[in-house]
Order: sequence, then C-alpha cells, then structure tokens
Amino acid sequence: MAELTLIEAVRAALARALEDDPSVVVLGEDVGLDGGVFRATDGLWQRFGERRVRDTPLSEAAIAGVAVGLAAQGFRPVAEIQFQGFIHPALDQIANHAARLRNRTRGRLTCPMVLRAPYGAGVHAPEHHSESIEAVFAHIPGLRVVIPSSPARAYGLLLAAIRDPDPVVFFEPKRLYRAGKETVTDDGTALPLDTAFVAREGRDLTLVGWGAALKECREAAETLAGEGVEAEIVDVATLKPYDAETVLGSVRRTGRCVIAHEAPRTGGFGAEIAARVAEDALDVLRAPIRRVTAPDTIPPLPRLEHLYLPSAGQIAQAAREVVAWR
Amino acid sequence: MAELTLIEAVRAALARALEDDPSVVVLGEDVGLDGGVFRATDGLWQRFGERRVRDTPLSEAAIAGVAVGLAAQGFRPVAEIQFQGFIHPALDQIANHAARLRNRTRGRLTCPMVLRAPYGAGVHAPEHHSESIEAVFAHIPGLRVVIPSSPARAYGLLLAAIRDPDPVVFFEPKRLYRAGKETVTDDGTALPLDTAFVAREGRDLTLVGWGAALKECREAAETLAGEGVEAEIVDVATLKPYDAETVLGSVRRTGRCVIAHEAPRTGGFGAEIAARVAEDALDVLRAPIRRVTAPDTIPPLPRLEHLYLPSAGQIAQAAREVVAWR
Amino acid sequence: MAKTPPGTERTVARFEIRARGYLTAEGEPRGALPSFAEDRDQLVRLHAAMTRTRAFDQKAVALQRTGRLGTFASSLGQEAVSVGLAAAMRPEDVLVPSFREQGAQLWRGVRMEELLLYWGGDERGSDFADPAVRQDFPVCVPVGTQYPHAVGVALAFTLRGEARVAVVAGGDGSTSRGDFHEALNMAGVWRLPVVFVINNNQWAISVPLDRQTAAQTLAQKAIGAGLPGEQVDGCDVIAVRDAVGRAVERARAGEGPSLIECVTYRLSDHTTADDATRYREDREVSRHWAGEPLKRLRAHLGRAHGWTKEEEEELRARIHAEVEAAAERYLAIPPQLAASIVAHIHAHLPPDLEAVRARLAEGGDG
Amino acid sequence: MAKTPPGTERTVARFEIRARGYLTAEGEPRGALPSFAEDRDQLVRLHAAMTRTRAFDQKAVALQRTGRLGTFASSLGQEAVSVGLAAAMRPEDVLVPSFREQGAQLWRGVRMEELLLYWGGDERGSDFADPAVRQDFPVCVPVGTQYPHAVGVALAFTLRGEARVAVVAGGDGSTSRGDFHEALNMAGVWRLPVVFVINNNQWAISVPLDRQTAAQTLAQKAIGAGLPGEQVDGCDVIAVRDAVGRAVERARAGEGPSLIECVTYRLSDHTTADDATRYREDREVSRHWAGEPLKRLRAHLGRAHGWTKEEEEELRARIHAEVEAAAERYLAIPPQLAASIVAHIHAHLPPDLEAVRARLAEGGDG
Ligand SMILES: Cc1ncc(C[n+]2csc(CCOP(=O)(O)OP(=O)(O)O)c2C)c(N)n1
Ligand SMILES: Cc1ncc(C[n+]2csc(CCOP(=O)(O)OP(=O)(O)O)c2C)c(N)n1
Ligand SMILES: [Mg+2]
Ligand SMILES: [Mg+2]
Repeated sequence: MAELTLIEAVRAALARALEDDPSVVVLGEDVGLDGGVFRATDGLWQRFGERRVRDTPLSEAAIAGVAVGLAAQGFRPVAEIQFQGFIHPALDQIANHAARLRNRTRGRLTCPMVLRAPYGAGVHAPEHHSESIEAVFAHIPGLRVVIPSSPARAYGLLLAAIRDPDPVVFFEPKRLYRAGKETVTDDGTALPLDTAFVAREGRDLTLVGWGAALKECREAAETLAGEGVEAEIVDVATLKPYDAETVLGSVRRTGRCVIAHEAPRTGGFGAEIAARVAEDALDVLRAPIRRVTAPDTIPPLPRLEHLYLPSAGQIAQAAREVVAWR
Repeated sequence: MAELTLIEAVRAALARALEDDPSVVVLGEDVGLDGGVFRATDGLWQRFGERRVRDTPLSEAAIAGVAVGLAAQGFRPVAEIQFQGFIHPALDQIANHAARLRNRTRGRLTCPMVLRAPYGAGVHAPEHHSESIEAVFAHIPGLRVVIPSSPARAYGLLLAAIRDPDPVVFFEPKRLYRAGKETVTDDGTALPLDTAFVAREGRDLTLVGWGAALKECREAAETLAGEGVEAEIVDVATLKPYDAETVLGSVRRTGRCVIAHEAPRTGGFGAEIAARVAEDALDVLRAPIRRVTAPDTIPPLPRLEHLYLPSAGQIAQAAREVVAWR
Repeated sequence: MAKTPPGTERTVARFEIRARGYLTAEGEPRGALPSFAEDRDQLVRLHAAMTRTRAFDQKAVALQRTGRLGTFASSLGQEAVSVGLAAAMRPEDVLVPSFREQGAQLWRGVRMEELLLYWGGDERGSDFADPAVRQDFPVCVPVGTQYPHAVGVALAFTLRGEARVAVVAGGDGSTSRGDFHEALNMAGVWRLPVVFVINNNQWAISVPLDRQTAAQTLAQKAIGAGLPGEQVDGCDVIAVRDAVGRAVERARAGEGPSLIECVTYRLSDHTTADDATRYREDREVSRHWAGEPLKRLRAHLGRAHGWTKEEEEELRARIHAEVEAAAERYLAIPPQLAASIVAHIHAHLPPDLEAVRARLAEGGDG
Repeated sequence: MAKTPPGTERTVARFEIRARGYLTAEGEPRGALPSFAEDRDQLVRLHAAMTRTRAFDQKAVALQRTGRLGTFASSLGQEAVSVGLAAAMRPEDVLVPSFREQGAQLWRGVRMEELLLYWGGDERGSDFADPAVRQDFPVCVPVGTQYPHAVGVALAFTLRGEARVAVVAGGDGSTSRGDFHEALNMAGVWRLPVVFVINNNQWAISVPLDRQTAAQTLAQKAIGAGLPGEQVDGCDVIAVRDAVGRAVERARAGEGPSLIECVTYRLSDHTTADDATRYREDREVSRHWAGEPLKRLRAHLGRAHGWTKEEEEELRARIHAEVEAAAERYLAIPPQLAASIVAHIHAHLPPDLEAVRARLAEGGDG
C-alpha cells in the first residue's frame, strides 16, 4: 500500500505486469533510459532491460503494427504513443488490424496489445499536445477503450488492459498525472474492464464523465451539495465496451442526466451516452439531457485553453438547469 | 438535363468544377487513364490532361498531405481515396493539418480541399472495402462531412464541397453508384452544405438517415405507408456542420424519431442525432428514440454482409414500435 | 559537428544493387546454378508448385466469372515469386503475405478450399486448419500494412531466442506506403530476422512503375534503412528461391533483415474487378508472356533433367484433379452461422453484442 | 521478366553519398570556398543571423524559465542549418519548417515577437505579418507531417509554371516517419521543385541516431525515392548555404527534388520540458561544443576578413537590443479575444459555433 500519483500508479502497474508476465513488452519513443517524457516508464529499462523496455524509432504506424505482430505471436506488447495527438498515424493499424485480427481469423490469431497515450488539455502544452479523441476509438469495433480517473483506477485498469485477450487503448489524463495521490495497493489486483464506477452517490441528478473531467464533476458536485443538490457521479472508465447499465441505473434513480467531457461536442462519446439514455430511460427522464463539453474547435494554445475545457462552473450550471427543469 | 446515376453525377460535377475553375486539381490512385476504379473520373484525364487529373503513387498520407500544400497555395485539390477503408493513413493529415490550418494561422493559410471516398457495404466487395466511418470525421473540428444519397444530391453537394473555402470529406455511397438514375441539371448549381433535406413528408414519425441507408429508409416508409403510418424522412446529407434544426423541426411535428445508419452503433453519428433530440426536443418526444444500425462489429465478408446492414424491415419494425409506444 | 577530414568533399557511403538471374527467358542457364537447382527433385517440386498455383488461379477466376467467388487477384506470371519464397522458408518460419501470394500459402499448407472460402466471402477461410500455417498471417488487403506485422513477428522470435524468420511480401505499389519504410527501418535498427520480398510486377492497378517511383530499382529502397537490397529475376524461380534462401538464412543466423526485389510482370488484370485493357497495351502484355516462369523452368527441366511430356501431362492431370476436388469441397462447405458476424469480435462479448448474437442464433436479423 | 543479360549476376545500380564541409571545427578552410563565401558581407550576414538566432533562443529559454513562455525548442548548435537554408532561398520560395528552424523563419521575415507569441501559447503568432512570409508554413509539431505539405506547395508552383522552390526541414527522428518517405517518393515521381533538409542533430529527444536507424547516413534515404542525397557539415554554415543553394537552384531549373543531410549536434535539451542529463553524458555534449557553428564562422571571419572584436561586440549589442525590444513587444501584446477560440475554425461558422462565439464575445465561458 502506498500513496501514489496517477503517473506513479501507471508505472507500478507496468512494473507489476513486466514482473509477473514474461510476455509483457513495453515499447515506444523514449520509454527506455529516459523513462518516458512523463516518466511513466521511469526505471523500467534499468530493471527489466532493453529487450523488454524498448525505445523505438519515431514511427507511430510501425509501433502499432509491430505490436500487432508481437501480439499475434503471443506477446503482450504495451506500446506508448507519446501524446494522443500523435496517435493518428497508428489508427490504420489499430482499426484495420489490431481490432480485427481475432474476427478476421475466427480466433486463430489474436491481438492482446495495449496502446497507452496521455490525453487532454490543461497542462499548457504545445500545439497538438492537448487532444481528447477517445470517441474515435470507441467507434472502432473490436477495440476496448479505457480511461482512468484516479491513481487506483489507473493501476487496476491498466493491469486489466494488459491481461485482456484483446486490444485495448488506454488513455491517461495527463492533467491528473501529478494532481494528487491516492492509496494504491500494488498487489496485482485488476479492476473490471467493463464496469462504470459510481464515484459519488446522490439522488438529484446523474453526472457522467471520465478521465480528467471527473475532477470538474467532483468540484461541481461539491458546489451543488452546498446548494442542497446531491449529484451522483458515474465514472465511465471503460468507454468501450460501454457499461450502459450503471449509467441507466443511476439515471433511473435520479431522473436527470448531465454528461461532461473534454472532447469537442459533436460526435463526442457523450453523444453515445445521451443516445443510450434517450433510448432506454426516456420514461424516467424528468429533464432534457445536457452535455457540457468543449466546443467544436481545436484545443486552443495554452493561453486560452481554459475557455475550451468544460469547467466545474459550467457543469454545476447545467446541473442546476436540469434540476430546476419545469 | 440528363438522367444520371450517382457515379455519373459525381463525374459530371468533377468535370464541371475542372472546367469552371482552373485551380481545381483531381488526384488519387488510378484516377487518370483508368478513370478511377469506380469510373468516377472516367474521361477526365483525356479531357483535362495529366497535370490536372493526376495519378498518385500508392500513398494515402501523402495524397492528403500534398492536397494540404496545394490548398494552402490556393488550389482546390479534389483527392480520391480509393475506398474509405484505406483512408486511415490520411487521418493524421486530415485531423492535424487540413482541418486546422485556418485556425492555426488565424486565417492566413486555408485549406479548400476535398477528399472523396466511396463508403459502405452491400456490394460484395473484398475485405476492408465496406467501411462506414463517417462518425470519425464528424468529430474532427474544422472539417465538413458530406454524404449524398442520390445523383442530384451528389452533383450539387460535390460542387458545393469543391467551392467551400474549408476542407470537406465527401463520402459516396458505393452501393448506390449505379442503383438508379435521377434527373440532374448540369448547370453548375451547388446545393447548400449545411442543410438537411426532407426527403419525404409524413406526420407519424421522423426517420433520419444519410447516404445509402436512405434507400432502406424509403423502402421502410413505403411499407409503413401501406400500414397507414406516414414516416417523414430527413436526409442528413451534411453530417458536419449538422443541421439540427431540420431534424428537430421534424421531430417536433412527429414526436418520434428513428435513426438508421450503416456504421456500427456505438459512437456512430446516430448517437449525436439522438443526443441532440434528447437535449432539445425531449418535451415533444412521445416515444424513446430508436437507432437502427449495424452491430458493433467489423463489416462481414460478402456472404453475411446482409446480416450486418440495417434492413428496411428492421427500420419499419423500429418505426412500428415507436408509433405504438405506450 | 561532422567528423569531416581535410578536403572539402569526400565519399562517405557507397552502395550498389546487384541483380541475379539463372535462367534466360528461354530457360537456358546463364551460368552455374545454385546447388539446390542441380537436384531434379527440387526443381520438379518448384515446377509442380508453380503449375498448381496457376491452375488454382485459373479455377478461382473461373469460379468468379460464374458467380461462385468474389473479387480475386490472380498471380499469373508471378508464380515464381510466391513459390520461390515459400520454398526458401522453413515450416516454422512465419509468412506475412499480401494478397497475391497464394503460391506461397499453398506451398506452406494453406488449403485451396480455405483460400477459396476467403475470396468467396467467408472469414473461416483465414482460419487455416493445418498446424504448420496456424501462425501465418492471413491475406492482407490494406496495401503495405503487413510489413510492420512481420517486424513484430520477427521481434517475437528474437525475444524468445528462436531461430525463426518472418517473410513478408508485397507489391511495387506497396513500397510507396509509409508503413513499408517504417517497418524496414525498425527491422534494421533491431537487426531482426525478417525478409522483405517485393513482387515488382510493374503495375499497381493502372499505375505503372515509373509513375509509382523515380527509383531505378525497388531493391535500393533498402538502402535508406541500412539494409542489404538485391534484385532478382522474379520469373526465374531458381533465382527467387536462391536469393530469398540466402536472405532467410542470413536472418536466421542473426545477421539481420534484407530486401529482395523480384522483377516480374502482371500478366493478368489486377483482379477480376479490373479491366487492364483500359490502361495498358496488349502488345506489352504479349511481350512479357515470352519469359513467363512456368515455361522457363519447364524448358530447363526438359533440357537438363529429361522432364518428359508424359511427366508434364501426368502432373497437370493430378493438379487438375486436386483443384477440382478442392473447388468441390469449397462449394460444399455449409454457410457460416449468422451469429458468427459478432461472435469473434471480442474474446468476451459485452452484453449488447451477446444480445445480438443470441438474436442471430435464433434466426432473427442483427 | 527482368532484362537480365547473360551472366547470373550483375550490378544494376550504383550510388554514393558525398559529404562536404568547408571550414574545420577551428574555422580553417579545408580548401577553396564557394564563391559567395569569398564575400565578406555575405559571411557577415550569415554570422549575424546565427548570432541573432542564438540570442533569440537564449531569450526564449529565459522567458520560459521565468514562466512567460511555454515549452520551447532551442536550436543551440544548429543555427547554421536554419540560417544556411534560409540564405539559400529566394524570398518568393516557401519555407515549410519543423519546430527548430527559427533561424530560417527570422531570416525570411517572421518577427521575433510572432515566434514568441506562438511558443507563448497564442495562435496569432502563426499569422505572420510580413508579406514576404505569408505563404510560409507555420511551425509543425507532429513530426514528419510537414514533408507532404512542401510537396504540395511545389506542385502548386509547377502547375502555375512559377520558378519557385519549396524548402522543408526536419530532424533525424522525422526520417523514420512514413510521411517523410511518401513525400520524398511523390516529389521524385513528379520531379517537383522541393528541397528536403534534414537536421541530423544525433538525437530525437532521448533516442540516439543509432537507435533511430541502421543507415550510415541520412542522405542515403533519398536513394529509395530516386533522388540525389548529399551530406554536409551542418555546423558549417558555408557548407549548408552552398549545398542547399545548389539544390534549390537545381529544383528551380526543373531538375527535381533533392535531400541534404546536415550533420549537427543538439547542444541543448530537446526542449525546455526535457532534461537531457537523464540520457546522455555531459562529456559528449562538451565535446561537441568544439565545432559549434558560430565560433567556427567567427574564427574564419576574423582570420580571413579581419572581423574585429569591436565589430563582434557591436553586433552583439545590436542583437541584444533587438531581442530585448522584441521580447518587450511580445509581453505587451494584449490577449486574444476569448471568441477567437472558435472564430477561425471555419470560414463560415455554423449556428452552434456562432452561438459559442457570441457567448464568448459577451464575456461568458465557452
Ligand atoms: C492502402 C490501400 N490503398 C489502396 C488500395 C487499393 N488497391 C488494392 S491493390 C492496389 C495496387 C497494389 O499494387 P502493388 O502493391 O504493386 O501490388 P499488386 O496488386 O501489383 O500485386 C491498390 C491501389 C488498398 N488495398 N490499400
Ligand atoms: C508524430 C510525432 N510523434 C512524437 C512526437 C513527440 N516528439 C516531439 S519532437 C520528437 C523528437 C524529434 O526528433 P528529430 O526529428 O530528430 O528532431 P529534433 O527534435 O532532434 O530537432 C518527438 C518524439 C511528435 N511531436 N510527433
Ligand atoms: Mg504491382
Ligand atoms: Mg534530432
């Protein structure tokens, strides 16, 4: 048991996986001696050697494609893409190969690989370093999409992702990498990969979010609590497969749903969540669903990124509106 | 005025654009002498020359990236990606450059390019030839996403896309390429790029679809009409920017909404449409929203693809259920 | 700072691309043959495999023309590439094909009816039954994406300390794809046991080689990754078998990756969906029939090893029967279960898909 | 069939990579200099530009360290590359930079305060005011993605019949990206007026060159695309200016694209967010200070052209003042309007975004 930051929890999970399973191989740009630009792999190269913790050339497509080959051979590659904004060249290999290999071969070849990437804005990073494009991946059949929101979740979900027999993309909220510590028991216990978590209980409305946005959801819930409004927060840590039941269960109790995400609104994963509620829980909805998201624009450069990210204030305001509805 | 198939309408629009505007350049694999694998560019090479109708090497990333460079110089490249399933390598250039150039430079450089690609299943094509991933593009800020559903729409929308000052992806329903003819007046008149079309009027429910799925929507509407149910069909030809008002207006009249698309359900663009209705027209909804889509799986190889595509029967059944609700 | 010695200019690297060929277009040896090619049995095996590949292709095209197969890519005129490369591999090696290596797949143990099933539109065709090929990759349609897979497979071999080699194949067009270069480069850095075989059949659908690249050879594409590259006459199965064999054994010995360009010509349309008369002259095609690989080896076999007309006829009859029987088996394979469209997408189906599966299993639609 | 003449083996292509350098690390000419380098004024201009680039970098790093700039990539030790390539271009040519070519950008007319604004986190920094650079591309962060843009720009020049050239720059790491190879190859097929300049500073963040590629030189990466590739001492601005100049003029004359590898060393951290002591020895860095480009040219200027200490001091003082004034201007630039986060995403804002824009313009949040 230790108090860890999110990035330390990622590192602990990687170390645990490397330790427990000789088929685990970590690869990516600067993951070796440098320990990753965010230090996710700090010390792993020294501990597990350059064969299993492997610096790659600057080739995102090949990183993903090589992972497919390794995985087809029974290895469990855990590849790092340095920032989510640079994952696009890997998309072909992810969508057209990793996610399909099992289906294409009726299970003869499989692809137990993980692609990790830090995502999201709010750390004053340079251009192309603030993306939040999880929705793109959640639309790819055959892929799992996981986004932890805390150190303990990061640890348990990453272990689960590595052990899963199918490809998983694992997006880490870089804004939370060092935002706080949480008790993490490094005993190799994985979390379920298909379960949303109720992060806070409340009767008046359901706040749905994931990753870094959970922070603003929590802050909004605190504010609202001061106003006598109790928000239930559901952390959709596994976007795909999406655990509709947990969200629906909560909405059935509260009758109201506000969804928050960092990604641009149109086609964000919030749309899927809203659609599922509108399909399956319309009868209990006492107010329109509200999405609090970034606008449909590119993440601004640092000076104005605060205007882009959905704020706790905006979430609280949306919550007030749905609670006051009619 | 002529009776044209959809592919002929595409070709007529390309020819018109090349004729009218010397800055238009057509490029892609096999678009030259061969006239494109679907013959979209048949005869254009002969008529406009190899400088303006240009075979490229087999390099999707560079096709998109070169188009960005051309567009930044004031040309209007119209690039063909041979099948939508091969567009992934171009995504980096589309999302990280084409869609951003105006924003990144505050309008100093712009990117008036079009990327055309045939999409969709149902033509017994080989593996990776049946994709329908429009939702991925509709989530990219700065991009326009257009999908015609008929020859006349193809003609007018493609001209509009080519004339638009910003990048547009234009996905052509290959299943409809030769499925029927329509009167097309080749007079250079473009259609609006931000307007959904009411393809059929009806009072009982709103059927929302685009591209090839419009065919099944129409068939379903015919069946339903025989049962006394009048479906209004909205063709969301421009997914992005999404014309919410036309859909909402229809749903406000009918109180019921069924959305049909070929893409896998989770994170498909149907989710966005459902979310918008649930946000903005909840009060008028008399039944849950229903999505009729492909399941969350890879388009099957030809023998079973009919089980994958949403059928007119499924759409009609969903319509009956929402009409009979409560 | 560059470590430039005195003098303003000097040569820092030199490369040359060597080309090999053993048989002329007429099947005459140009010189001494590699030792395996002195062995009649080995040559007969190569000849039989090429004949079998051609017969298979013909049958597949015929099935397509009569509506019993989907789009199909014949390897007409390029049989020496896929047969030669497969003959150079050991069973425990892994093949990562593109979509025109049926010759290699058949040699290694993929069944004809499996290939037909795949091209006939049924995923089970990629679930190869023979244990010898269960690690081989299936056909790869997105051009060039197969190369990194082979690098990953080779890395797996290295990590496990196995003396196995990954062999990956692709066309001239595929060398314009970024994946190809990223894979070559990564294989080079890690000195992995992988052999890249390029079937330069002069065309990528309608795009001829000189519109595909300004490089004089495709073999020289290895240079940028620091790999050895070599060109062979791809219509000479002896040359292909020899060059790939040397490359495979170098790789197996830990001496790293290499690239072999096999110069061939696509005598058929690109696929059954293509009409090559739209973009190339019949004359050009006819000209290339002269050096086609089967005739060439047969001529040599006849002259040097007394291969008789009777043997040839017996072989053809045997293969004809084999292909017909495979086609029968293919046509008799019962359809896949409806539920199979979702059953294999994850190891553990989430509830939504489980529901779809159940509905399909009950005969409902998706 | 390959047109193989008699004999089983022959050489079909030969390549060599030549390297050039005019000044030794100590600034001694190795031989005759290119003619422009006989002209004191031209050398002084190059020297001034490199000095200016270094001063700018230092100021930017200082601003970052004091919280007034975001992450910044210094070009310390590599000033000769960006200055040399810019000096070889004409104003009407187009520069497509990566993120370490501030020397080239400043030379061509981008203002210091614009670069600071960009790295300070404000998009207006890429809206270059000087008409001379309004067609230049902005900094490119996704490594390697800039290469195809330059090919497109060059194609535009060709289509319009303009005698202009696109010059694109990138690092050693960027040569591992597929985009680089696709761009090289397409430029080769179409013989476009584009020059690829590689700043081989030996490191891609923490990945040293020998883990990046097995190629002995990066210049040889041109061979696979059929382009000429050449290596120069990238710490010798005369060599860079000369080689890029020849390449640019070849391109302008319609003789096609080429690649110049400039061998340098990254004396700084990768960016201000990096700590290079984690992965490389101080000793290695110190060693490379010996040949750094400014000292080298200054020594030559002194010896061959009587460049005095006074002139040097006067130059430095002038540049210091210029940089300080630019920093002041940068710091005084009023913030962008809130609404700007959506205002430039489309030429015509759709209603949703128009509403966001209006809300932001009224001081509300997005
Ligand atoms: C990435 C990608 N782009 C386009 C296609 C469509 N396509 C299929 S084969 C082919 C040409 C391939 O040429 P080459 O690599 O020379 O192989 P060959 O067909 O000649 O064997 C093209 C363009 C594809 N399958 N994948
Ligand atoms: C596609 C992509 N992958 C990763 C990164 C993160 N990154 C930024 S610079 C860099 C190294 C670049 O090395 P090199 O090309 O040698 O240029 P240098 O920084 O040395 O000038 C990396 C990995 C990126 N910006 N883009
Ligand atoms: Mg070919
Ligand atoms: Mg570098």
